Amino acid sequence: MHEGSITIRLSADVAEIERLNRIVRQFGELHELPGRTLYAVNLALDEMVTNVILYGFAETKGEETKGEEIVVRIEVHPPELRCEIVDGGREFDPMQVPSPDIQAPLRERELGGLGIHLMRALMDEVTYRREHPKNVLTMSKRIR
Amino acid sequence: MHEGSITIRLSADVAEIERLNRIVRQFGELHELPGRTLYAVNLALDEMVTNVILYGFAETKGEETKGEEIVVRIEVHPPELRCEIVDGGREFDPMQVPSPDIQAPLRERELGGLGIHLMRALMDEVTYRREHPKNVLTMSKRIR
Amino acid sequence: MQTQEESLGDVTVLTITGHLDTSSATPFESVLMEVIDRGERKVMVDCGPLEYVNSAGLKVFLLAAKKLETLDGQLVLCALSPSVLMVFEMIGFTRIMNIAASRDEGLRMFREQRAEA
Amino acid sequence: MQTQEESLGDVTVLTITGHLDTSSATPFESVLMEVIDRGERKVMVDCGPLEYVNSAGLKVFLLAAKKLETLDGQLVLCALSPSVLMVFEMIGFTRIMNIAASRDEGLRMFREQRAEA
Ligand SMILES: Nc1ncnc2c1ncn2[C@@H]1O[C@H](COP(=O)(O)OP(=O)(O)O)[C@@H](O)[C@H]1O
Ligand SMILES: Nc1ncnc2c1ncn2[C@@H]1O[C@H](COP(=O)(O)OP(=O)(O)O)[C@@H](O)[C@H]1O
Repeated sequence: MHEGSITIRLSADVAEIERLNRIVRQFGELHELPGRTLYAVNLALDEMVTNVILYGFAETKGEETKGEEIVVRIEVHPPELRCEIVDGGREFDPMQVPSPDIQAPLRERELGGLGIHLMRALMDEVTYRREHPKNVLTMSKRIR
Repeated sequence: MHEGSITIRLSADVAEIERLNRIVRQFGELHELPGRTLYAVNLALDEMVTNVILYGFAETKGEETKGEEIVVRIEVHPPELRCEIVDGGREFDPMQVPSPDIQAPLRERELGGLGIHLMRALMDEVTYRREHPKNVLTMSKRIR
Repeated sequence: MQTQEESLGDVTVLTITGHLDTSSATPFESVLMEVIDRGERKVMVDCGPLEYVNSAGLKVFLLAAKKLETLDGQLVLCALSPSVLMVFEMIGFTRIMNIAASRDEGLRMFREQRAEA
Repeated sequence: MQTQEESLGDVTVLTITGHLDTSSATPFESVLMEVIDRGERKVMVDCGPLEYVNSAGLKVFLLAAKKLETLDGQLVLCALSPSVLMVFEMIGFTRIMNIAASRDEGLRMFREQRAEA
């Protein structure tokens, strides 16, 4: 495994999600992350960035949001991996969202609400803070 | 292009050079470095790490040198790229080595002495310092 | 994401390969719904070559399982990789879906249901 | 690193592909020396698919150019990529070696020499 970091700048466009996922996987291969750790960081970032793109700019959707930027940073610092997502979307703390009822029987299971739950289950530590006009979400996970 | 860094730990073994080159190229692709910049950093690191492996431990060659480690760090920090090589080989400042005569006609050209000259030509700024039992070589280059 | 369809007796097997994510969830949903709409009731998805699934993909599995249940059919998933299985566990899908280690085990799940009926 | 040999009249063309580095310099030197030792005197190396060369590889080109000069032969290099050409310039090889933009230009370099003789 190799220590290191990457900063990825994305625009608030659904087409950027595939680019993010590709870069995250390439990063994981380069740094020789264990498969499970790579899967977890890939999925957590995919879910959270997708949410920012789909919901974070929803109210202000229009031409002026085209320039909105989402900054994703990943840092391999054994024994830990850290990620950070900074976005200028509306204030939103995913840690305040209640978990879906994962005990419900099939016919009662709801389709939504899986993304944030997955991110929280995949990561060891998650913190949200509001910084001026930005949301800052930091996630960390023990590499194994 | 994506900001970021990687730290690569190598043992003083010629087989490690191919691994270094592969990682440097993968890093350049991931971070979307321009082709010429990637070529330059790849070549400069290849030459300097090869020298450390071939000459740095020459006098102490033996079983106890097996554990010798060379640490290479690359950092993309636009508009600049920075590299650092830290090794525990004998004290050696490549900036003190005179340039080969690159004006000599074919029959008078000597075969050696190209590596350090190339590194100096490829990089914009190079500094060497001795730190305790380590050589620290830092190189930087404007990305273009 | 790519899918391939086969018939094993009255079981329709869809093998899914690659990454099931936000952009491929819709095409995958179309494939699965087409199979159900044409009347297939025993549907198995072979997830052996499935490398990645996110919540958009998970929703498609849930949707298909729900739909088949209301039609007295059954969805079986088989050969999930350890990482994909971990995700299914995290959201409780291993409790509400038929998940088999292999194709053979998956086929037995359909047979067992028939025996009960 | 891989090489492929062809004959174009009395010119032997070696096309070199991939990375010419510390580990591949020795095999490449063997290939070039074998060509010279068997009596070829007009040798062209097509560097079109050469992606990378370091000082160990550059030494092999210098060695072959020197050897052919003493034997009244000639080494021509053609189709160097911009990065490889940059390296040749940095060490003054563009002044002491025959470097052509293309195969055709390289073949003309041999013909011109013949005309002079
Ligand atoms: N960045 C965000 N900005 C605003 N609202 C959000 C954001 N992320 C998530 N949400 C809200 O939280 C809900 C739950 O998100 P999630 O768990 O990812 O599931 P889903 O997207 O399937 O609904 C979303 O439906 C949305 O209403
Ligand atoms: N890390 C090092 N430790 C000790 N001596 C070195 C080191 N690097 C280079 N040298 C010396 O400097 C000389 C020039 O190196 P270089 O320019 O790379 O060309 P070459 O390796 O072809 O001789 C070497 O031959 C060697 O004697």
